Amino acid sequence: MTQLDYILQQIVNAVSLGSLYALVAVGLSIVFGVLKLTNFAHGDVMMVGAFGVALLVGIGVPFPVAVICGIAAAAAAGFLIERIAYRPIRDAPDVARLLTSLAVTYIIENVGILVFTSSPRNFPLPDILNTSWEMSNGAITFTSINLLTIALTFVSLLLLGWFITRTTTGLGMRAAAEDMSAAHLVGLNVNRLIIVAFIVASAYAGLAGILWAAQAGVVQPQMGFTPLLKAFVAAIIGGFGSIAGALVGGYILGALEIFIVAFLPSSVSSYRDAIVFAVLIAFLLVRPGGLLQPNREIKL
Amino acid sequence: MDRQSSRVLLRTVGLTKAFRGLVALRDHSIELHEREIIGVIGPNGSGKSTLFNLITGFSQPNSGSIEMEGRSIVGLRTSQIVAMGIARTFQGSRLFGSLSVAQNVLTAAQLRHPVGAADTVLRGRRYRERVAATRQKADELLDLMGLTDQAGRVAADLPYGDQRRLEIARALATGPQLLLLDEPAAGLDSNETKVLAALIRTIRDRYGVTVVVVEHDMDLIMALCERIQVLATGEVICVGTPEQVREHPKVREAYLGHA
Amino acid sequence: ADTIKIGYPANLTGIQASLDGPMLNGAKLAASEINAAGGVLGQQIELVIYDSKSDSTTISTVASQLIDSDKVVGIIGFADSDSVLAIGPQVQTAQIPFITPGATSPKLPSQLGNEIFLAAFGDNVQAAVGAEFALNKLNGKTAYLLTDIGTEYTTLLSDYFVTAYEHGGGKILERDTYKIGDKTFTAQIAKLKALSPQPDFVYASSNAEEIGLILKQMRQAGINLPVVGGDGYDTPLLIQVGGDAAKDTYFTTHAYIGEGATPKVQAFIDAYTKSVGNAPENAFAALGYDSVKLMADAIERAGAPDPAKIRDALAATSGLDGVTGTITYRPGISVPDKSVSVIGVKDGKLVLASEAAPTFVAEP
Amino acid sequence: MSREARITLLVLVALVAGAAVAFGAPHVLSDYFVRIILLIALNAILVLALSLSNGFTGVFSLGHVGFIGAGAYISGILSIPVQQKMALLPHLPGFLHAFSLPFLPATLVAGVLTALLAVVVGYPLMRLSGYFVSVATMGFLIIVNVVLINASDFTRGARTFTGVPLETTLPWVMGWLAITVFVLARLVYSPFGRAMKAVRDDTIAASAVGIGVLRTRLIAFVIGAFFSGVGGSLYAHYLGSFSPNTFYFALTMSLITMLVLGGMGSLTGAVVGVICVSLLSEVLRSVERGFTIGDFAVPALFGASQIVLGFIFILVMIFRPKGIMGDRELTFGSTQRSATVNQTEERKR
Amino acid sequence: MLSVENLEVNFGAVRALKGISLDVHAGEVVALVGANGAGKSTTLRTISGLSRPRGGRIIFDGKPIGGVAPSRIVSLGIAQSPEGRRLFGGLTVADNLRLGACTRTDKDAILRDSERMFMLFPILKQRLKQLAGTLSGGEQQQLALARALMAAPRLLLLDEPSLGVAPLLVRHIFSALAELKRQGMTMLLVEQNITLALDLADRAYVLRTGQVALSGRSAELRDSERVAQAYLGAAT
Ligand SMILES: Nc1ncnc2c1ncn2[C@@H]1O[C@H](COP(=O)(O)OP(=O)(O)OP(=O)(O)O)[C@@H](O)[C@H]1O
Ligand SMILES: Nc1ncnc2c1ncn2[C@@H]1O[C@H](COP(=O)(O)OP(=O)(O)OP(=O)(O)O)[C@@H](O)[C@H]1O
Ligand SMILES: [Mg+2]
Ligand SMILES: [Mg+2]
Repeated sequence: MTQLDYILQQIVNAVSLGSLYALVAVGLSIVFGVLKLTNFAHGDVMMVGAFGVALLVGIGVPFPVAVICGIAAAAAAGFLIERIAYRPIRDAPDVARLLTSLAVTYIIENVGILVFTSSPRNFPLPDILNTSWEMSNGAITFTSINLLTIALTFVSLLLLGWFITRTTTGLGMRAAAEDMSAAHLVGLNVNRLIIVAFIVASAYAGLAGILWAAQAGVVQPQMGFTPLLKAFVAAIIGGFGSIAGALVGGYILGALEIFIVAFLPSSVSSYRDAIVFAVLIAFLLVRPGGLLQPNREIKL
Repeated sequence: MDRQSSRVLLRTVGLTKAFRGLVALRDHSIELHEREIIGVIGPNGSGKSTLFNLITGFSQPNSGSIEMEGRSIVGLRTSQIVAMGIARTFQGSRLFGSLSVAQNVLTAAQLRHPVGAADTVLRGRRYRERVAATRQKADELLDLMGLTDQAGRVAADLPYGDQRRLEIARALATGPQLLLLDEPAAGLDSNETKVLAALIRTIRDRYGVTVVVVEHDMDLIMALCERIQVLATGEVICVGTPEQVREHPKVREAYLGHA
Repeated sequence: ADTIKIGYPANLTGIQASLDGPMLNGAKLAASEINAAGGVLGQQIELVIYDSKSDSTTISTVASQLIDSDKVVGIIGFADSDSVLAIGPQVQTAQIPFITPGATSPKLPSQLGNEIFLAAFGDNVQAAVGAEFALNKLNGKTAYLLTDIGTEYTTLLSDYFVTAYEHGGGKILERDTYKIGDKTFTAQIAKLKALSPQPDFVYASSNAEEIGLILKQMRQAGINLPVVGGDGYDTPLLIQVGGDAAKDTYFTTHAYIGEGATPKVQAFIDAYTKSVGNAPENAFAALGYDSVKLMADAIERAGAPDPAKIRDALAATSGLDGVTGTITYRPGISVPDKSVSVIGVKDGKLVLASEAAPTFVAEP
Repeated sequence: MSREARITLLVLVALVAGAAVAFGAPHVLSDYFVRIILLIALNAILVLALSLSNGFTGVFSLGHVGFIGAGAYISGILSIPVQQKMALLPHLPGFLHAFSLPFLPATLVAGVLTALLAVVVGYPLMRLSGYFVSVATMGFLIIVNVVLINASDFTRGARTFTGVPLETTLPWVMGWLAITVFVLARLVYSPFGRAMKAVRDDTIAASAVGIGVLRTRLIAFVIGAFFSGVGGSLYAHYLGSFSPNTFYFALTMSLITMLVLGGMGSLTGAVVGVICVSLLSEVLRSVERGFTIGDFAVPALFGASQIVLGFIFILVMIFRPKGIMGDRELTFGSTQRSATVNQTEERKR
Repeated sequence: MLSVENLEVNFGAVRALKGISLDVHAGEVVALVGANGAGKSTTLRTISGLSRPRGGRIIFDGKPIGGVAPSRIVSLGIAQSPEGRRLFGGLTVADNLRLGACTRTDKDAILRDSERMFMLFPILKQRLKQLAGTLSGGEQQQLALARALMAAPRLLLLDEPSLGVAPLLVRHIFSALAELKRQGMTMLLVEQNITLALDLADRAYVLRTGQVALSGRSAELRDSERVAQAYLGAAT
């Protein structure tokens, strides 16, 4: 194995991890973009998607069908959460909404534990997705699920990018995020926008949850927390609420995590998470509005 | 008033500010004398608010200098500049919305009567004296601005006119030598505007401050200002007395129109 | 009192739940078997159960509830040393005998006091067995060590392994770390793959959630070295998640719960399946079961539900035949001498690779 | 009665009541209830410390638990008896081996060192605003966790840190709580307090009246860190043993829940939040074990308490979006409006 | 076209509107004047559906619209250029204009209308890509007006369109409004500059502390001592 192979392998690893983070971060960013709400329940919606697939495949539903149902279940969960928990307090202070989303998390996770116990269960993956591919005489390897993750991330984010920047609904979402009452005033149907945003974000969460579980091999009621954390960080690096920012943030985070382990001695790389965050904080100090947000001068 | 003999309080020389290609202010120079009331007028987007932002340290000039009593203030933090005696109001008000009217003014008045952390916790005589001094200053200004009745209300709930007056009271409470007012009469009805003009003059007389007024209400400007500077697309097109400015052809063309 | 109360705090929610849950099921099974057979000292036993929520503060509150309000005569609980250390001081002060079914840090009794008993072997013992197995059976003279630095169990296990392995003449070529909750190990694996020469085997000190995944990603990267580890592997996830990748994997554990298990173990599997609805999730189920039997045995021998007597009886336990092996406490030592099973994976099934007591054990 | 006088009186009465509870409760109540009271008081210290920046200054920190952890470990290392230090922390630098501090000095040192840490951390971080400061402070929490795990010479790494003498008794905690309330009440209702609220409402306007935004935030952050460090030390001497994960996200979430539920702009609100959440979760924890009413037996449903708590939180937020106390202080007979958190629709831009 | 009957609005304990009645007929410009805090903006906000009336009725085209969702009201043909401008500060000028037309689907007409806006307010064309929040105060006011017009409303609600606008431009805007009026646009105008307002309007209502103090044709009200009295409340 040559030095170059080693570097290439680590780049492959970084891209596939980054894709996963990006996918989660984008969903989080959509909701934040419209509601200025850090939706802690996003991780749990991921869990719903992944659990749905695991259960359906368990009773014999073909994998692709199960995936579609899982995504649909996640979208439905997002819809319900918005209607039941978030809508009544839409005008409440940010922290109240933050606490509500935390409460939703408590509820979903503990219901999950009551019903399914917290023991991890196997996430069944068809063999084609488990096969690994080789390059450079086996020096560089990657699996189908890696490839699929990368491809899906790209395709779905292109779609989303188009949706947000080119359609009136997308523009409306950004407008509602800027000023809810002004959005009412120009005739935007804000309720509908928010529901659409939640459904889209939750479908993303479902997909991300399934891919996450496919990588992890297991599902568990509390599985949503780690991805939520990573996505939160990725979204902030890029500038919260910006889709492109979430994408870039996801890849930066993935690359940092892989490269720190790959190129630093293990006595240093055991500080991985600390280094990641030190870099992140340094980022924020240089660009206090996030990576893609140019340092705009305030207008008074 | 003999301007030549009175001291220059603030001087800008060659001040230029561009926002990514758009030059908002170009080569601006002015001398502000003590106890003067100066108007700065000009079409929308001519750089008036930008000038205030530069003076108060909210943005940094690309070139040029700003001197307060001979000391350069470019690069200082806003809070330092305020401490040196420059206060401002904002176009469209920026009050501490959750604080009461009195607290808005107190927050500014405490600048001249600082108490340390240890004093705050122990609350000795010095603390009580300074707090009392702060309160006295605030009460005086609330009274001057006719806000005493509203003192307990939350600032965000005030009618617009009262908000504008509160903002002036708050700026004054920092004990400035130079007061910059950005469109203080915007949204006021004609009666209130007249009251405001009288107030501004009272402020100058009582506290000896220099006042710069940016305003589109020509009646106010003409009635109030001793000197007026006119900007258009970031450049100074003329400076003079109200009469000189009113008749200046460039001003009529760019700003007043030929009515 | 008409029942003998035994305290049972368990982390039924929170991060420890996947271990404490099955353990509680095993414990309840044992209690109902004992009661069906007439109880202890002619009285029924009652497990007083609280959810301590994987939280040290709640554990200390629960402890005072058990000791003060419920007046239990003994307490059983926890699969992790953190929780045992959290409850220990109170148990010790109140002089209530305490058995931990699942915590395997051999230092616990010396850290906390004479009321604390382990039902499982110490990590030093299983690490030593693992090291000797690798040296002798796998002929592994050089090793790569991967450690989860996020939990006490895995860090401690690694330390004991290194001591025993190097004592036996092995050489650690390289070490790397990850943190519990990680899902991607590709960076570490690529690093391992780039090692030259390659080690003879990998010792991965891991918890249940990660090991299947580590194996899978390792095999996918083309690394086919044998992998050795501890009882953290002992859940169905190893094979479910690892699949084919779990081949050539060996781990030390409490009992062999699989096809061709001893009749005693098989009987437990059947009873558990009948009462819970699924096969035992992991060896902690069996440890929970054994711990209740251990406590009941001690109460019986103490002759009265009196904590001090129970403690003494517990310390004198000898040859108690449990599902997870025979429990005997040597005088003054509250960690049992139990034999360690080494389990290997063959054709997607668990098989007993060896059963041994180590020749050299690191100091706790 | 003037507000000042009312607040002073409130503090005095609270002190007397606190002292009565502190010294009386252990004689009257069982160990279990004493522990509940102790934990409420301890968490009140932590939530109050948090409220200074999160509630009054508008810097929503997710990192205070990092200070609590730092305080716990610092005071733990300082106060383990010398004989045990050798066994538990063999690699500790020599000078630390030589001595061990009693509870009070160890707690003070923990508070001071934590405050110093906050100066270093806060100086860059307090420049950030909004979500960015939240995620940056969360980063600090994660860094603390990683350092605690890796600096095993000092902290035993992920292994449980143990051997800390159990010295945290109710009088100690009540005493510290009194000091915390006293200092915070004086800070919050003072010119400095006004500056904090001004910074929270509008940083631009605040600097325009001469308030140093960075300085104000930093002071609030550091004082909060001091009391967090003290609280951490109390925690350490309460639990006796703990690990890096004791001071991580779970504790962060629970403190934030208490703060928001009680009301972010109110000191008494913070305390009310702690009391409500603590009592509620204790009651629910007992209920979820199952009970029988007559012939009707409700089986044990472990985890149900969290679910019910979740629903209660949502309901509180729907009906009292600013928390139970909102921005009012509980004073005699009347509630005193101290400062509204600005949330009229008009100002939401 | 629009008829407001006995409208009451409260903010907590503050009674902002205490029973206001007014009519706007098709093709007419009606001015709403009054001292600060009289309730002018609140009236407009309530018509647009942003504040809920506590009592009274709002009837547009014969149908009651009190309590109807604001987006519905825009679709029905009522657009507002609000107090404080309420632009989408983080979006560009172009996006703000696009959003103004978000209830419309007639692409060609939208395009034509935006050309018209650029004629009316040339600065907007130069600043299409600039973020609305960084425009100067007066530029923002122009954008707010243009955004409201982009909805092609049948009834235009204007809250102090001259606020912060330079004199020359004020005249420009008011002549533009006069042009719109000639084309048949119906307007309800809130304005502090009474002279300008009465010049443009056919009729006017003077509000004082949440009530109609005076109303009549502009010509009658102009130079009337009664207006000043109504303002100051000297009559009571
Ligand atoms: N932060 C900024 N970014 C980009 N452009 C800006 C920024 N601030 C101001 N500008 C531009 O600079 C020019 C001058 O703005 P300024 O606010 O100084 O005008 P003004 O004279 O105060 O106008 P008005 O009377 O309308 O308030 C305007 O064209 C404005 O769009
Ligand atoms: N959101 C609110 N909360 C509380 N009071 C309010 C609110 N909005 C308006 N008010 C009060 O309602 C009254 C009417 O306000 P409104 O804004 O309608 O006046 P206006 O006639 O438009 O005045 P201006 O000329 O200053 O714009 C005022 O007393 C104001 O203080
Ligand atoms: Mg301006
Ligand atoms: Mg108005």
